[in-house]
Amino acid sequence: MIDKTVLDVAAAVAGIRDGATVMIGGFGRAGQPVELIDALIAHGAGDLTVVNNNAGNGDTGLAALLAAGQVRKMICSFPRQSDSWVFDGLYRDGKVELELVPQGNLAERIRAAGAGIGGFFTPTGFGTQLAEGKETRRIDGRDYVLEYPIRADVALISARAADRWGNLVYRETARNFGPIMAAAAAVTVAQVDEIVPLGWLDPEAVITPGLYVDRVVAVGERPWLRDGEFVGGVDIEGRPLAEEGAEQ
Amino acid sequence: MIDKTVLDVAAAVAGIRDGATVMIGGFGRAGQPVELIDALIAHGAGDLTVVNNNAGNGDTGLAALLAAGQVRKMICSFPRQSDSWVFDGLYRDGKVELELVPQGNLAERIRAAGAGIGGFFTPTGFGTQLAEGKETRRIDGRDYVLEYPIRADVALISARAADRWGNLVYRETARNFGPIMAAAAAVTVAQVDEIVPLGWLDPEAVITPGLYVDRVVAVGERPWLRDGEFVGGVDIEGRPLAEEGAEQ
Amino acid sequence: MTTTRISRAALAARVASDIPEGAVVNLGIGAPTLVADFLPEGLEIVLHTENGMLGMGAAPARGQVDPDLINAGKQPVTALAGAAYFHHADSFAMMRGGHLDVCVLGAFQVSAGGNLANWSTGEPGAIPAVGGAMDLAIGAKDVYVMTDLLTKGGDPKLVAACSYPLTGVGCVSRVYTDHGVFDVTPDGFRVRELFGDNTHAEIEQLLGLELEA
Amino acid sequence: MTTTRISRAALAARVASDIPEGAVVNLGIGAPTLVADFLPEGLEIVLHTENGMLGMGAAPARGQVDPDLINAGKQPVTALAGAAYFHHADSFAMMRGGHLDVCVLGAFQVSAGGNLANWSTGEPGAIPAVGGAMDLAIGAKDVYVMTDLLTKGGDPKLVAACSYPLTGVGCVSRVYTDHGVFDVTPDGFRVRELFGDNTHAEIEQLLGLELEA
Repeated sequence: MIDKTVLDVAAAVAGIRDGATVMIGGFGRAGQPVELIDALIAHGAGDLTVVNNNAGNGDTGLAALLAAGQVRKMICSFPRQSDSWVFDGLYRDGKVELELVPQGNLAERIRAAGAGIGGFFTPTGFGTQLAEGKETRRIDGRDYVLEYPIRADVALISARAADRWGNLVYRETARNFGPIMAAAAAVTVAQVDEIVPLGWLDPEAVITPGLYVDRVVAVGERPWLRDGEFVGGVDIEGRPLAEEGAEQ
Repeated sequence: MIDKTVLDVAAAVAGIRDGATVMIGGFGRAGQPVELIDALIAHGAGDLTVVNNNAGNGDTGLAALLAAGQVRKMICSFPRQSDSWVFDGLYRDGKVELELVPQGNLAERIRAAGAGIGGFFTPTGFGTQLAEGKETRRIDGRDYVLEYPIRADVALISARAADRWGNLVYRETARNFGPIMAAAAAVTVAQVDEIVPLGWLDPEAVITPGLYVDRVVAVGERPWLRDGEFVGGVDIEGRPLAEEGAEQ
Repeated sequence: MTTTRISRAALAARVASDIPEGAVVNLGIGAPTLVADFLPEGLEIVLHTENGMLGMGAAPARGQVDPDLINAGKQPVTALAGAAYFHHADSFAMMRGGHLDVCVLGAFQVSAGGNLANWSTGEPGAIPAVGGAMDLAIGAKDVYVMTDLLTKGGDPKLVAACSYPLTGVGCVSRVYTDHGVFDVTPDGFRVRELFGDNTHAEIEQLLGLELEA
Repeated sequence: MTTTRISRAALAARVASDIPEGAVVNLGIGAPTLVADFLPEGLEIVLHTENGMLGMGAAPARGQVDPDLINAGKQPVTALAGAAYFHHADSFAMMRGGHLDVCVLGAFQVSAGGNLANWSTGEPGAIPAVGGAMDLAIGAKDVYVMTDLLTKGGDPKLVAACSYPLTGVGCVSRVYTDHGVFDVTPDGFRVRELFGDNTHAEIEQLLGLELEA
């Protein structure tokens, strides 16, 4: 029997080594595998290269991993945000490297890694600082930059549900980088709200087929859902709303 | 109001010009937009370049379009089949050109056209006749061939259902080339079993978002379905099974 | 010289009035997001957000905020009937492949050749962040810029050549400013519309640039 | 010289016995399709068909044939619990990206360097057709070839260098033949197993090739 289920997040992140390249799903907080990141902090692997769209928000999740000093380099498109103080401080102190990649090139380079493409010509970034030193070519009258795949040792992603084969379904815009990171890493670990029996996921609607997934771990339902249905009652960070009377 | 619905297949294929490049969905018979092809035959545009995985089966669909003498060139991966006699005859008589493309490169070149990629390095075909004369490159120890996008003036595809925005859902392996062809053509026409009210398609399970689709036409349910459920009772070509007693 | 300047909201309304029914539109982070509030009621316009959705709706009511459903600015949004979700590579393929009709972006500078600078002022020590700006810049049939004509310090934002780092080359089709609307043509900026009593000569003087009529 | 040859079915069973539980496997058109009939019952092995499905099941009963649900050979199949559908670009990305564990393919010739020729005999006038052969050849961690050792005319199919047009370069990891099983190594073919009383020397003589022990 194929069973990619692991019992807890510690088992899910076991074996991640110092110096590894780790893709972490999510766009801002949506789809960020916070429980897996917490487990990676507890696990302690350091000198990591982390691939994510951003560089952490507030003090939790990816920001906490950065604060723990485990990250040597970030590959991302948009590190600087109103709440990226952890990264900002480390960067200004020279304690973390940054490779800045336009968001669509980041996505396509990750996709290329999973799809066995050795390189591709993209129009994005042509003529800008972010393409300096890169090979360019004019094809059919349009200018392109040659970009290469970004691969990873491990991908940590978040999805709504899985089955024991590792098939995944996502929810709304929390899908974002999950499917392409799952395909681009040697080992892919998915945290999900729930693991359902094999055959419960609609094969027309499986977004990440199980062959891309190595381990799945159930971490419980998000606070804004009940039995898979949206019930709300939280703020954008997922924290329960204060009582109406207490609101400022 | 956005309404991409057209009333009949004649309206769906209106405007296709002599000399056009036409992508036609389907893998063998599965997902082949037979009603649209019939309309294209009636429409009469000739000197066409047709992109399809195959080159027609039996005497219907793409084979009938070939038989009608409307196709100047086929771009495909697998023209020769047990029931490809129409293409076979035309090819041997020098009446149709053939550009043979490995199936995965065909799919990726179509995908590249829709995705704004100017070219890509693929390992498939390296060192073979089908890569002769093409640029090659060794990247990270693996050999690749540079391939370019395949675009089309029109894509004719088949899906199970649509809404008036042109969102599409497919059925099983009839999905095949539909989603990538929809994105690679200037004008995309989809035939569907049914057009459902806006909002009925699950946004998590829409495979082709409506922005890729220009016209949708309902052609009625496939004979092996009833109200969207599989009921069977047909052979692989979709023809009703003979009575048990009549079987040879 | 006193010139007419319209408000940010009026400018958003002006941009919105040029977007036809059925258009697929991406509104950049910041001021362009305002355009959504002025899209004509009753017209169906499909909003794309590059983090993986078509058919984006308005902000949700308090209590209905869904952390899984956000826009590119990471603000909560809703989904309209007809919406679809997709992953990041598919989302940017839509842009890069030219399937969006209109992107509306902010700018530090736009050049007469249609170059856009909107991601970095090149300040030493600043933390660079580009996000989807470079993809958006080349990612629509029409790229509209929405900006003030001048910086707060009075420097022109429509320039002969950008001094800030570029976001994209030759990508801007039209610039909506607080003073007027300008098309980017092979011959440089062409005045499309001037607000209030603004004259061609006044705007040329403010910019230090010749403008096509 | 009389050598032991096992049947096509026995060979399919021999291949099947080397496929571990959990493997993701693509079985090529023709003889390799037979392997599915010999996969051990009770073991979960995930079959990929390049026309857009993982978790392919056996042929359906008469009356249950679904024209939308076919394999790469365009034969009717079924879907197992745990199946998933995807489009052609995604399907071939899986292969090219190295996500399949095993592909089993037929061959006209395999060279000692692991080159595969299985799509064209190069006959003048023949209609060429390649399908997914070149993608499959480079599309799995292990590419197994399943073939007779000799053609019907008695010519070796394991050769020093392919004379037929290549499908892929250096891609084959192992060859299962009716006479025995051979690994492709940096030093050429290595005998892994010989069926019946077949000897190393006999096979070398049949092939006119030196084989590693």
